[in-house]
Amino acid sequence: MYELILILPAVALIISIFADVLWMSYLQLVISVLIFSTVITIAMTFSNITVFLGSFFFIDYINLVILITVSTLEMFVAFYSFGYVRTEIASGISKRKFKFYYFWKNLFVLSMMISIVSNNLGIYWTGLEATTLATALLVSFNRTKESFEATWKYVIMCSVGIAIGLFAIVVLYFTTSQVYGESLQSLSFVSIMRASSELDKNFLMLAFILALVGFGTKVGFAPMHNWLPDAHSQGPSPVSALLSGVLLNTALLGILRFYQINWAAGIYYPRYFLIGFGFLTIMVSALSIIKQTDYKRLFAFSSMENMGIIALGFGIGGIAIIGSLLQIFFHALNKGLLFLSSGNVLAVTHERKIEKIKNLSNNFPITSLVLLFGVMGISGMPPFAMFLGEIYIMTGVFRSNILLGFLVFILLIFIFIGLFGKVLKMYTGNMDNAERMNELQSEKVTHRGINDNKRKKTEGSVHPFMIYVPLILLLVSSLLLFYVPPQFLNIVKSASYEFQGRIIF
Amino acid sequence: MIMEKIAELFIILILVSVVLNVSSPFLKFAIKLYSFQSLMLAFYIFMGAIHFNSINLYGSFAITVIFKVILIPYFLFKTLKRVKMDKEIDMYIGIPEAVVFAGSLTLLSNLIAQKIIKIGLTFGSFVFTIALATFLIGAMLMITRKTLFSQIIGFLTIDNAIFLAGNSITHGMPLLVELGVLFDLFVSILILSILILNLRRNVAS
Amino acid sequence: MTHDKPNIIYRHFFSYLSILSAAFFTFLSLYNYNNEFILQSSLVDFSFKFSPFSILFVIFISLISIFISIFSVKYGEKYDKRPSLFIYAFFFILSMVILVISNDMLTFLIFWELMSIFSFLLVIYEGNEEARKAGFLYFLMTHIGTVLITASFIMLYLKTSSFSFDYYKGAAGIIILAAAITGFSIKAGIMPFHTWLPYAHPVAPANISAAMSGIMVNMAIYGILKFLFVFSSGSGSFLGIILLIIGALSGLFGIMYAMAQKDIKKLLAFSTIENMGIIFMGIGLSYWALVENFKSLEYLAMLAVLLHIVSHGLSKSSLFMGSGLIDKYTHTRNMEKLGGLSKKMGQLSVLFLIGVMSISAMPPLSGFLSEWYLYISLISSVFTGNLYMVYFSIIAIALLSLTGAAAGATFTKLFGITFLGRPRTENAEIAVEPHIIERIGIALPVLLCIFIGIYPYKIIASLNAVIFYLTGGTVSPYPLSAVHIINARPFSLYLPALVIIAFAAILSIVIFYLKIYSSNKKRIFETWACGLDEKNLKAQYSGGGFSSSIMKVFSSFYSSVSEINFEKDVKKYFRSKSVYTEEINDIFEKYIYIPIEKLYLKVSEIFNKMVNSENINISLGYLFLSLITCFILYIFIIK
Amino acid sequence: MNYNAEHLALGCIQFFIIVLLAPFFAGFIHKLKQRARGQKGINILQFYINFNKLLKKEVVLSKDATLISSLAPYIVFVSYLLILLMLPAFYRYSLLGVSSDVILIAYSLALATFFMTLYAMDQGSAFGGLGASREWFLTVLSEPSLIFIFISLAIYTKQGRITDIFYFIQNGAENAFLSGAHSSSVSIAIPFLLFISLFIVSISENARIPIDNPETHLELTMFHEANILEASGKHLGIYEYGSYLKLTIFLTIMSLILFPYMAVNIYQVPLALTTYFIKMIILCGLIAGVEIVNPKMRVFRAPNVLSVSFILSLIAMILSIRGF
Repeated sequence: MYELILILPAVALIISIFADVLWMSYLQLVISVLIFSTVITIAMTFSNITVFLGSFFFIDYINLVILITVSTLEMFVAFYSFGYVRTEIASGISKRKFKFYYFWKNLFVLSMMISIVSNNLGIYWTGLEATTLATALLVSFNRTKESFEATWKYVIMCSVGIAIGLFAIVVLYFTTSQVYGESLQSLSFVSIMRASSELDKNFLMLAFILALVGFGTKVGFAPMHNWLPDAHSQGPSPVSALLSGVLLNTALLGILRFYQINWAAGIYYPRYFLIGFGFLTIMVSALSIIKQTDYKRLFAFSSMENMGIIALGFGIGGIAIIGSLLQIFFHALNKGLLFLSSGNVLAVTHERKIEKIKNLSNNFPITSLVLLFGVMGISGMPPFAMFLGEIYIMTGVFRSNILLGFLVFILLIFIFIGLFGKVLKMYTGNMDNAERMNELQSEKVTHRGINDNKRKKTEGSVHPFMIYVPLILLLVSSLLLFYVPPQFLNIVKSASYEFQGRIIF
Repeated sequence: MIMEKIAELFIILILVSVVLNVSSPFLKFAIKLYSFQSLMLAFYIFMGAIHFNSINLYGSFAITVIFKVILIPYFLFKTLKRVKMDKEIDMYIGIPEAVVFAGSLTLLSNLIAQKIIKIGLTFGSFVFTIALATFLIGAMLMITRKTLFSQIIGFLTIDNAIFLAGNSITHGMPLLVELGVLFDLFVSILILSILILNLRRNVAS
Repeated sequence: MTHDKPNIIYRHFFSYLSILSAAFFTFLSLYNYNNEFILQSSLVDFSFKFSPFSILFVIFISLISIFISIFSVKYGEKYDKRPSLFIYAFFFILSMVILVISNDMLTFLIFWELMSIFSFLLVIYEGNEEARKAGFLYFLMTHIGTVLITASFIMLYLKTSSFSFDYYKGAAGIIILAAAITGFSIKAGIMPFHTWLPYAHPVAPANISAAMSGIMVNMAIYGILKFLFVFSSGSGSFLGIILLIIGALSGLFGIMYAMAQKDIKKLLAFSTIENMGIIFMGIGLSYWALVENFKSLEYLAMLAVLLHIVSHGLSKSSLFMGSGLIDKYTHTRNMEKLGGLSKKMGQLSVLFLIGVMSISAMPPLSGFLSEWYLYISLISSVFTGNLYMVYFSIIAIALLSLTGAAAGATFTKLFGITFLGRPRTENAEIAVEPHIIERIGIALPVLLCIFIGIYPYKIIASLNAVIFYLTGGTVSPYPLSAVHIINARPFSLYLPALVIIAFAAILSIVIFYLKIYSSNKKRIFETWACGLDEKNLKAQYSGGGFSSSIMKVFSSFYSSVSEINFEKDVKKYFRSKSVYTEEINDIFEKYIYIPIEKLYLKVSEIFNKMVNSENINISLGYLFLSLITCFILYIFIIK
Repeated sequence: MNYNAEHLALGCIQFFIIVLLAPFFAGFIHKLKQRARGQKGINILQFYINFNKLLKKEVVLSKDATLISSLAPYIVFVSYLLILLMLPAFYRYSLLGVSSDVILIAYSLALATFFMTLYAMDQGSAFGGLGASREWFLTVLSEPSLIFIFISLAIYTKQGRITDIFYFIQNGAENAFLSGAHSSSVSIAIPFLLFISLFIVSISENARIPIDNPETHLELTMFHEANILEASGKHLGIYEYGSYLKLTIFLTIMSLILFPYMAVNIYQVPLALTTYFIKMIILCGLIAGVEIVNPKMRVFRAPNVLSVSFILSLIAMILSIRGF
């Protein structure tokens, strides 16, 4: 049963080498749904931490939360991709390119799955580096100068970061090998947790710090975040959704593992590092978001901010951990819908600049509404699920320090200003009469060309899947506020217990 | 004991190669130096393998030689040939300053290493200092040099530093993990090479 | 044309649905007095409670939204092209009704935000640049407010570890109260936070402006009352004084700016600020009395607050609806272009006049009643002899009296320039009497204004239940006596019914007498204009001219930029044309908001250059820098 | 306060006497002024004659006039009458004394202003708008003072109704001066301050000379007259009569602040009436005197004077708080 989590993406990967793109898109739907249902089945029947595939992999509560997140978003993205591929091929992009798209995407998902469920930290590292490599070519999918530059930055920075992460693992290995000797067991997370009290505290702390900076680069903590907005904005929209929604969480998982080990060993300093980086990330995001001119970059900054909040929540502890775990899931859904719906706009207009896009409310009635509501949701407004996560985290923050709470709120308002103001600019903007007259005149001149453009630049020209998948995501996100499935809630609660070291491995 | 002393020689050579790398603006030379540096690393691992008589380290030696000494430099050379670059031209600081800076970084890392690593913990007496110095110098290379290639070199230097540190305090990671790590490294170099080619093409056109 | 058919259905369906659901909630609340409903969910429970306080607001919201919905059945035909208006409006009203019955913090916040979101969508309904700016400012401010409210709720939760309002009684300390009140005052449009209001209310369609100004701002008052009188731990009487003074200043400020406006809806929006200020004065007074334990003053001020909420809601919504009709039938909201509408829209003008009289607190109407109670409470607070309060309430009386007089001037200007005189431009010429349904929509609240003003005993008796819920005491509904604070003896009396009977009696006697004893001949002739045959319709006194003399005296309130541009011409001695432009700037906007915005932009620009560099070397530099920093911290920690 | 037939009857008589006397006071002031200027002066009953004559004349309505034009004169007139119903002059129980709240009186005055200015704007004449604007300009400045004066009185006496206020002052004065009892709540200074303040307000409210000139129809100087420029016939008549009533209201309040003497039963009425009449004559003389010695001032100097009145009433209020 558990093996299916890895087998299914692997199967998809292998098939995607051979299959035709259109066939692949159908198959991808099936496999994504299968993965999702596997994960759901696991979640429904999950009772305690289980090791599988020769103790290389395991599932505990924390990675189950992330697993659920990944599989859910992956399913939606698969559905979206179904429409995306068709729309893009219709607009004249070669099928061969999309064959690569499916190949790399499946590789990405597979390596992400491997990372998430790995028990062995070395395997975790390998998987995480593999996600960088798999997504590298997806980020440069458009083959423009900007996308290559973004990819370069992405690969270099993340490789360096993950190399530092490797050093963290080496240090940890050195520490644990004094208990277990030089064997694979010394890297096994479950074993490390069992032996946590016997480990050298200074080295554990060192390992955490290296992991924080190293994997933190991949999470997008400020000031190591610089690759993130570029990379997330350049890829195809479904990939951006996955990058922002789940890959960041996968990298965060690494930090959390080190944190857990430290916590179990009785070292409590790491929480201040998490709080510090979380706060710094929120601040950097808050102060830079207003100056962004590209809407996908805007959302990338928002991802950063949310990772900051999540880290802050984990650092604060207590009730905030539940909030952070919920936030991981909700943020993935919400960010997914933002990237997907903005993907529709991008697919039709081929324009990334905010000021060039206007009057979405007329041309893209559903998409624009989803976009607007999505931005509200991502700012933590009530009728959407992220409100729950945010309120839990903020409750924790207020419990620890009222001043910090207000400070974070102020920063969140800044983010709201940037994010919402810009999206609103795209949403509104009826043409004035003068402009309309100009347009009419220019229409006379190049009658045909304009007409073609006019026909294309509305929502109607994209595949219906692309319109309705974000909408459904939005509805799901809104519904989750009112009803979080109890089983999921139990997992989240157990995960928070596990995180606080209250579950014995 | 003898093995340890010989190992120290190799370590010193790693540092020398890194400093040479800082002092030279030529890319071909830098790749050669990297290959040499990796070889020294491999020898160091080999010495460790003999000393501890660990099969794990033998394996580690083998894959290090394969990947780091042969495959990666080979691909880098190939890419360099296709990109037709032979000299580093853009640097934020001049070479003499960079060398002096590298020296002071070594001093700094000696200071730090003595704070955290107890004597006798590592295989070879000042391995950790050298590893840290290599790491910092690699970082310096990445920060100060604008050309894409030297960033790769810097990254690889950092990677070597981490390998060195890893092998100095532990007796090598489990082979499986090491294989994964090196394979990832190799693929990332491949991808970076592809990117360099693409960027070159884009800039040229 | 075939396209329009389903849209009409939207309009009718959602208008009737609003009416029905409002009526439904009214009956639901009346039949479930003090009942509690809990909808259980997995993580949080959603609970609703029909306390007397909630019921008052349910009825208030339902009533006004019924009027507005009746009005928009016909008025909305203008917006048939995009029927989203009606859908949003329905949800807007619904969320407000549910907001006031919600009994736990999450439900409250959810519906609070839903209300904001739908009103925001309605503000940007027109979709042009003006609407976007207004909508963004509105949503930003309201978001800040929500954040503050959320913060205060979180702090309450930390204190009581419960989400339910039932546990919050007496739990809120000063910080919580301050945060909550600041948050709610943003929504209410109180003075330093009012900037959004004059932009957002005018750009929305008129029925929405009516709902926003008549109902939505009062939701903030609901929240404040809930915090101050239910959740408060009863400390910090200075909060009451602050509210009193802020309210008084806000009242004066609002009406002074209202006077300067040309746009009818903008004028009304500023008047909303004024009235919120007046309500705040009452709240502050009542809270102060609560803390200082002057019971009867507390009840009295609370009655003033509640009455003013009702009366302002009724008259302001009717006025906004009226302004919508003016806009609809003349295609302009600029009063300088109007005039003489009274002839074209006779019935509307009468309704509008009564609304105007009520809002400027002219005696027999409901506006005067609430203002009278406020005056009486202010005088009573002087009787308490509290050293600080005496001086602050004197200041408040001074400001309130100035506000009242200025309100008279403002609304004389509004009515006189718009409805009286002769049409200034073609816009005013084309006006016709609005449709009967539209007139009914306005007439109902206006009639209620008159009814409350003349026969308030019933409503005060009902409000007593709310006053009892909030403060634990009641005010005697009859006679309408204000109670002396110290020795509990009535010191003043206002009998509206008696006064109005006397008024009517004398009026009829006078008219009857003059009918008999004087000439009843009438002659219709031109208006006298110094013997000149005045053809230029613009020669009438303009709205700007009307208010300019008062504005000149109070010039320190405004930051006005006026200039006269003379057309440069070749003829040296004859100027052909000169253009006078005047711009009234909000001083808060000019000296607080815009500098803050500039500062923020500047800081983020510098920051952006520093941190988000395109350069990969610098990015890597940051990476290593943070590594080294963490490392150094680590070394310090392990020491 | 229980009313019996005597109260009602005397209240009625009081009301009618004041209403009937109103044009006389106005005429008296006018006559005094003319005499002081060396003119022969009008008949002292001239304003009654004018009123009667105006009632006989036809009403000329502008063709742009609306319902407001035919309604406003009555409402203005009746508002003043309503105030007079509440106001005691020489008898303690006015007819509507039970509801004679000071705020109500102030706002009834505002109601009259409101309708008068609407009337002015109704016909679309440029003068009307000008008059309305100036009228509100003055009202905005003087209304706070008026309310302040009233509230000072209320605070000074701890009463809210104007009948009670003056009865309290009268009682206090009687106690203090006749029986010599010591009373901290009685003061001469406070009523005196309020008197001065109210005097300034009444000059402004009644369109008297330093602020406005009631006799002129020069468009640049008109305040009050510009409002009723379009009125004719009986409308003008009741407007004029209304302005006499307003003057009387203010003079009565002034007379009561400074020297309250109100009859409490039917036997004191003759004396009280005489006293009232004498007080009013003196006040008329005072107003005439002020009008004679002062020139009309610039419009924008009005705030200077009115702010004095405002501050005086503020001082009075603060002083009266001392009593608690």
